Amino acid sequence: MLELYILLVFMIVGAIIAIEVKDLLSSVVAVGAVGLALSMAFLILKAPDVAITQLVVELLALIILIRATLKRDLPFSTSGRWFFNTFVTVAFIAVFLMAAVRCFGDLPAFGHPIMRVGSTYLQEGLRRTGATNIVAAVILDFRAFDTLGEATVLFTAVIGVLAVVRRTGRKSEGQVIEED
Amino acid sequence: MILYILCLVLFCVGLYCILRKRNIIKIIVGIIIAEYAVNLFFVLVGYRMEGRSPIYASDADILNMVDALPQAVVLTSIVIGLATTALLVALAMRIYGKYGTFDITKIRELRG
Amino acid sequence: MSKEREQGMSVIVKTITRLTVGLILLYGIYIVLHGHVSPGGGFAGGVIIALSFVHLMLAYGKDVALRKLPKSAISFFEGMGALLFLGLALLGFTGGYFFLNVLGKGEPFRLFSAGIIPLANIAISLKVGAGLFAIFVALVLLKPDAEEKR
Amino acid sequence: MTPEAQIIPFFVIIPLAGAFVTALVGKRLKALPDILGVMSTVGLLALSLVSVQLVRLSGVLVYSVGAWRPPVGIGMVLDGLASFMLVTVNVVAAIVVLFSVDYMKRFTSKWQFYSLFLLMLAGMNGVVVTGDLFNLFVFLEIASVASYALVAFGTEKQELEAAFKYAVMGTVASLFVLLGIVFLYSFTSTLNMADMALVLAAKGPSHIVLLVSVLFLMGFGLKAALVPFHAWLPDAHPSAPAPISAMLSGVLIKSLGVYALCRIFYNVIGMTPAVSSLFLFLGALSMVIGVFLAIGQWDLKRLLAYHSISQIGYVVLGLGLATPLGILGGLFHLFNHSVFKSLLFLNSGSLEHATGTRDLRKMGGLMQRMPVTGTTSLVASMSIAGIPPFNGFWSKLIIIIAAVEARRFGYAFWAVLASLLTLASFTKVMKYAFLGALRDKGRALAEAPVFMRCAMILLALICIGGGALLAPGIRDVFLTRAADVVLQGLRYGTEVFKRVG
Repeated sequence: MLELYILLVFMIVGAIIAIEVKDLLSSVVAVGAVGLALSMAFLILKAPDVAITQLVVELLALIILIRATLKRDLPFSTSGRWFFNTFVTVAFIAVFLMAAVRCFGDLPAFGHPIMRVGSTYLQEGLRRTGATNIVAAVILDFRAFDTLGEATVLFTAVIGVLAVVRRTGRKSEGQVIEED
Repeated sequence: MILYILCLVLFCVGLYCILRKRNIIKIIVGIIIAEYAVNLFFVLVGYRMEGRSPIYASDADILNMVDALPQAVVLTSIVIGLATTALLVALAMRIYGKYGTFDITKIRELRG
Repeated sequence: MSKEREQGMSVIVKTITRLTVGLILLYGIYIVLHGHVSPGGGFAGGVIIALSFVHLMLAYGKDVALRKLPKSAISFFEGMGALLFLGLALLGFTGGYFFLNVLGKGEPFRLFSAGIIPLANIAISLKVGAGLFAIFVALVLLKPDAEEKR
Repeated sequence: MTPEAQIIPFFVIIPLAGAFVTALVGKRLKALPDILGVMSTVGLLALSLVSVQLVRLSGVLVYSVGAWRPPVGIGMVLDGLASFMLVTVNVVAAIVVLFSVDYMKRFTSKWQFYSLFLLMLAGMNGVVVTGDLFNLFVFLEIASVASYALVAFGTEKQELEAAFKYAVMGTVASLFVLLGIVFLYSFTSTLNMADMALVLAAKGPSHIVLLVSVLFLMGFGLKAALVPFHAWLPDAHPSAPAPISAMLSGVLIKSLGVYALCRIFYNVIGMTPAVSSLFLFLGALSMVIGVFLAIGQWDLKRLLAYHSISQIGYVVLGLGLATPLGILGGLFHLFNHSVFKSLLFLNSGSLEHATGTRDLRKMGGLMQRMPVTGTTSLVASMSIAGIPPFNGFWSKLIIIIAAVEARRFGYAFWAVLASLLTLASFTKVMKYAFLGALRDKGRALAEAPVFMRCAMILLALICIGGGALLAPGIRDVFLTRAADVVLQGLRYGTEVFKRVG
């Protein structure tokens, strides 16, 4: 499990770089590195499906982000917000971290999940759905309603982006615009 | 246990970036990092010591397979993260087109 | 051919792209079809298919990619993929339940096994691929209006 | 799985199919989006009224998707609370679609509006109907992403900025909710809400439940615009098109925020005295701050948005009392508020449609030129201010009596004070907008077109007739059944599994 620790430390350092660096493009590239490390972590955690999807989705998110930051890189003003806001954010995060760490004791130890529902998927997955890839069986047969909802989220995002980027929102008085 | 804490630290780094940074693209970067952290935490929760990936092979048995439910859920939440990121980037580009800046403090038309 | 020359990237990138785009598309289709047997599936495969068209558009510029896959075709595939997936779900009603896996299960390790899962994978990959390419095309064609005016 | 339960999936299938078909052919056939929108929302309204009847007959209906028993597959649960929310959501949605047939002529690419509207409706119905925690998150995400895009539908400067701020805060809220789900899954190893209720009851109190309660309170509190997280609402609602701000204020913050809080805290995690006093405090805070901020506003829609925050405070106060009367008052006020607040936003939309401005100072004496809008907004203002014959009065009265009964005199006093300030604020609205001298006589101020008028009249009739819901006959069909579901608390798990069989 040592490589997981290394990957996680690498991701935290990459995230801090992505936040503190001044130039936007290098910040986006740093996030790409964090995403790649995440995909490797998924592979180590024996989740190949999730690793492929994470890698590929991250590629597309990066291309879209770079499209947004190209040629728009402003001379970045360094003055951050005033002290009070920083203090509130750091205090809130510290409290949140302490509360979360305190209640990790109640969770089952790492590596020993209580698989109440998971074990039925593993035992009956092949027999009842015929798919050898249990994750595909869970996604498309046991919990197919989730995937319908999820495909709809993507569909909403596509229609949403098309609605947001269109040239004119409101027609001016009586003038008919041919819609793209 | 330590892995859970590291994962939460990553989430807090993303949260800090969202709440603290003034540049729109940095806020989107913060959201992406926070989403990475939550997805990793979900798969960490489903891992099993010396487990095997939940794909049937004709020879191996099914006793030590990793929990398949978190992986299915994380697949869904990764693509949801992509959908929200795409919409946020589209909004950010339109705002840049209208306001000419990514700096949130300059985009202050509305009285909060 | 000259107009196409200055659009898109340099010649080297174009020649390599001519080789790799087909392979990427083929790999995406492989991932989709073997979704229920090996890791991958509708989402990963759909995004790979979208990436192959994005790759084409980045290398050759807007017009070539849009000639290959015009905007009307994109929205048609997207709507079709979504309706196909919802139709598969409604197919389950014939067997009494919403998402019932009505088709035959077949033997485990074969391509045509696991009932509606391969068909659902294909429907999702159609929708995800076309949808994400539509998002990319919308963001590329977005000409910054306010900037030129200033 | 009783045969009547077959209708539950259709609350999600109909809007989804409508949205997909609108997106596919909406561009070519210009009239199709309107027809499809009206047909599917009216169909959903009829289905929700049928669902009230079914729940009256057989109590709780459970539907297991894909023939998998709930803990393994996803279960959909239709009980008193769900059918109550379905009726509230679909009544307002049907009337708002009727309104937007005329209103959206001003906007380009109408098919995108109707497709996103139906997707938002599918998300809300999905959240109300599902029995699975992660499924609730997915449908919450559908409704939120659709509402982010709809707020920015006019692509003006202010709308894009408001939509971006709303999207960022909404995404942060969803992250908190997802983190809460991860903790709950690791602790109970199940995602089905009924199963989780049983496991949590068996495991007893622990730190995890406390942390998850705080995470859910932050996540769903932001969706419900409770005070510490309300910053997005006064920007998002005024810049959205009028039908959308009516839907946002009327039902979205209720079905995604208040219903989810209510279902999770009462039926899954279990309502502890600490959480109920937190509800009371947040409710009272939102109630008072919302009204104080609303007093000084001159932009009509921004004023209405602040009042939404304060009225949501009433609902959360009622639910926080955890007494039978308090919950009944809270749910009844939830229904009333979604009716008269969406009517007020539709009125502001028709005013904007006619005069082109939202600023009260520029309006004046519109009652003579726009009688229908005038009278309906008079009805709505009186019912939001809590004047006797209208529905707002009854629900506020019940909440105040319940607060007094529960010996919470401080909160009762705040409720009365907020109600008086609401009355003052809405007399200002009526005086400046409708009464007084007509500004420029020359300009032809036409009354709203026909669809907008009959939409407003329908809502006004519901406002007037709303009090009848308390009549002994109708009450136990509709309101008390929903209140009993909330009151039964953790027995929700046993009820659902009794039906699963």
